Amino acid sequence: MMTALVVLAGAIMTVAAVFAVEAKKILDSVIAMSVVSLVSVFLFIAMRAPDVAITEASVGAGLVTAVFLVALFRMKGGDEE
Amino acid sequence: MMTLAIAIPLIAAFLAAIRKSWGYILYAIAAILNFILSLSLIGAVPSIHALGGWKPPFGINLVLDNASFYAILFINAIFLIVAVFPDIIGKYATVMLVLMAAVNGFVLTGDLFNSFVFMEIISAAAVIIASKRENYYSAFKYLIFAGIAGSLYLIAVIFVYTQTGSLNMAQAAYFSFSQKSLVAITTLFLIGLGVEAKLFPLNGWVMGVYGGNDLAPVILSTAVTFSAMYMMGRLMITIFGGGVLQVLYVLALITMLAGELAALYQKNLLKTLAYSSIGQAGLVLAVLSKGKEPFTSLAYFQLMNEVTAKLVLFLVAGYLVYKYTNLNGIFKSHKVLGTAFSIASFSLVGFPLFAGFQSKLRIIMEAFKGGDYLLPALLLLATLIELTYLIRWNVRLWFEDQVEEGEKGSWRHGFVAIALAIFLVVIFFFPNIYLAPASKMADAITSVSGYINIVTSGLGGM
Amino acid sequence: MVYWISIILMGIGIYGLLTQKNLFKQLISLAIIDTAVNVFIIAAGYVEGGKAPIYTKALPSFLKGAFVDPLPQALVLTAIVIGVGVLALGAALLVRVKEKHKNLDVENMKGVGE
Amino acid sequence: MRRLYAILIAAGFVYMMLSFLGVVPGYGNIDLCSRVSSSFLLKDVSEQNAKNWLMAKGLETKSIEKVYGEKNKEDGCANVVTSIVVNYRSFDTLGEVTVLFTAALGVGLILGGTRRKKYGLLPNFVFRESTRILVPLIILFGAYIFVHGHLTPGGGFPGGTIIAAAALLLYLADEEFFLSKVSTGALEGSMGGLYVIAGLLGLAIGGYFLYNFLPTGRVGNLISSGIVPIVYTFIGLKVGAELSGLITDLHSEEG
Repeated sequence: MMTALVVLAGAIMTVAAVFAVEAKKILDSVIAMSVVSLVSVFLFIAMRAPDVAITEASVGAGLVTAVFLVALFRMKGGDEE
Repeated sequence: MMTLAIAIPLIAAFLAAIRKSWGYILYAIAAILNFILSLSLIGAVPSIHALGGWKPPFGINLVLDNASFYAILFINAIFLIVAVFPDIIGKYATVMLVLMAAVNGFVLTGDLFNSFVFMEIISAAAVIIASKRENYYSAFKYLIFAGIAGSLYLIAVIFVYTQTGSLNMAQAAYFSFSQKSLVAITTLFLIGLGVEAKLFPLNGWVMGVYGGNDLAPVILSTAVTFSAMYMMGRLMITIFGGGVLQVLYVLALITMLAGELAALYQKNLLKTLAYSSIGQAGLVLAVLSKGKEPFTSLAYFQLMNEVTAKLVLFLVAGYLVYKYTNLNGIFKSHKVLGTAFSIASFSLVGFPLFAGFQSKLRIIMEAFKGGDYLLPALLLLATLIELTYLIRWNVRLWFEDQVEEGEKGSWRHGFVAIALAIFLVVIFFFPNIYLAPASKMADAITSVSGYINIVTSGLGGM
Repeated sequence: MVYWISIILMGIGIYGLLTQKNLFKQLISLAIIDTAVNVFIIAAGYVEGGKAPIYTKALPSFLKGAFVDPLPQALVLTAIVIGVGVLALGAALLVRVKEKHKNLDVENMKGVGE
Repeated sequence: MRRLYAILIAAGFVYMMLSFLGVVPGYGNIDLCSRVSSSFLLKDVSEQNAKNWLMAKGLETKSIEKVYGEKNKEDGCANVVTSIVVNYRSFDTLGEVTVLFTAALGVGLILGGTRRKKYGLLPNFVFRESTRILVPLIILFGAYIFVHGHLTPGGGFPGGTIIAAAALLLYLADEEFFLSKVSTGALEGSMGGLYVIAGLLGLAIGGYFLYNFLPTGRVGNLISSGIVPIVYTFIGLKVGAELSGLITDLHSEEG
């Protein structure tokens, strides 16, 4: 059961990572990256690391995404022109 | 005592965050205090400090042996010299304080993960320093390189942890790794340190960062390079002896030639010097990768000479490049700076009467003695290329028709540059000023059992 | 298993760094590599059937495999925060790069050519 | 062409890492007794013979005594990860705090704004009003997380980030909101300074930098484990101030 979930999580992370790298719009890219981070939170919980999971969820997934989005917003798109 | 070398600049940096205007004064005070402190540490060599009172394999420890002592002495001297220039430091004083703490910590630490943390602080601070004068793109490139390097360094640390069960360097030095894991670990460490040490495929950032402003090359090509080279020796020779030293040798030779050749075709003074520093780093790494005495001491001797010369060159070049747009014949109005620049470049090439001659000649002699003809041949070739472009720059800066009116120079630059240049001449006549510390450093680096002994005997009655 | 996931993610990150000409994509690739490395480290400390390293009411006996390894977790806590610092710095640099060079695509940036 | 090379290099890297993987013990199959963490878990670090450990020959079998005892010599952290982060390897954490400090400083230096950048968007009324109610609760929750860092998962860094999330919410909800750099700078500077001073106090009292010089108390109590909760409070406030400053910098422009 757990193994299947871990495999599923790995598959989601891989797909999201490929999407993050290849997406045409930066905004999609940022969101896909935050999906990778969020699914990694599940992996941390599966590996019995609650401290890391909380930190990754708040710092890694939350704050980095927020900072990237604010920066992107400031640049008004980033991939236009 | 040795923790103060990290704590003083750190607390000064935090104080400087409260009031921005205190930055430079705090930097100057911390630089002076740190230099005095590192001088006074000579009484404590060799010793360890177990942080928090937790003994080495469990907690983090700082190791002060001959190698780290001379390294932090040299590095703090550079930070003290840079403190003379408030106009170069400007609002970056707080960052410089953080960098000072990090470099000291990086050299002193005896714990692998701790060295990773300090490496990351160094690269974060270096990126900020590199972004001076709107040099944002180069700084970003550096950040990407440093990020990859940091990740691989961290994986290497974890590999060591899974093998030895601790993060302690002394335990890793004692532990007998299987050949396979040794190759894995040293490869990853090589990539991780290769970025700061400017090794061949990983040095794409150097040109932009050193060539982009006046503060970055002065501090990054001297203090930070020195600490990276120290760590390269410590990890590749003391802790994981053997490993991929052969690969390092080949890569370092490529680095040397590629750097010098790129410098030959470069039209911008700062960028020429940046490529030249890649070439010099290649030479030091090639000699270091021999992995045994007397090559190790010669590598550090060459490194000290190079760093001193580069400090002068970058100080003068950084000062002139941002003051004038056309540098032709500019030394006619800056005779003191010009003299210092010429002396330093001659020392870099290795003319007799200047420090570089002593180290380069010794390297060639030792290599011949060891039956290695590749290194001397390539070294002479690299020297020839170096000679071509440095003479070209000297001729251009001294003898071409002056285009721009010279302004009154800064006495600080003149004084420091000429003092260091004279020092380079002094070293030619008394090479022991540098050679003795270098060979003491090399003894400590190559003696694995000595390093383990320092840590175990430092445990005392515990 | 988890090792494989993390290594493949690292590979994707490196591929992204090498192919993408947009600087923001490069920063995102770096973030993916950071995450992958963190997963790798935690996997290096996982013990089959182990509990999270927190003492609760019921005293567990310290037999082999009662707890997972806490040290890699502590290291990853540090590594995550370091990664955030570096990424935030990169984002700030990118804002300025965009202002100065008008574009984030390496090939279309103005005033970068040597 | 570029893509092909990239695929080749990435595949080469993956192959290299997979071949290196052979030296790492299998997933989930680890002998903790050969690692220092077993002593962290048992909290018997000070009773271990360090010299034997260094020479990799003193790996005794562990007993379960004294782990959960009333009088704990090492520290009273129920959360072993916290006790590693803030006690056994506190120096790393000082470095970590410094990285974040450097990053916040760098963002300030690079973006260097003094005035709020306005986007000309008017936030929704519901969002604005609910933010007012939520912000104190979020800050309280962040404080809870870092104060209880030694008992439950969490600690200074997530706690600080949650506090910074309140600042982010305020920036999103109000076009006029602008934190003064002086206050965040003063808070982060003084908290960082206090952390180093706590370390220096340890040096003065116990002879070691960052020595845990306070009584450790009983495992599971809020007032336990010596300087750990105090240091985590410093870290939490510092990280909160730092990240709020970082968000402020991202929202500012030269004026």
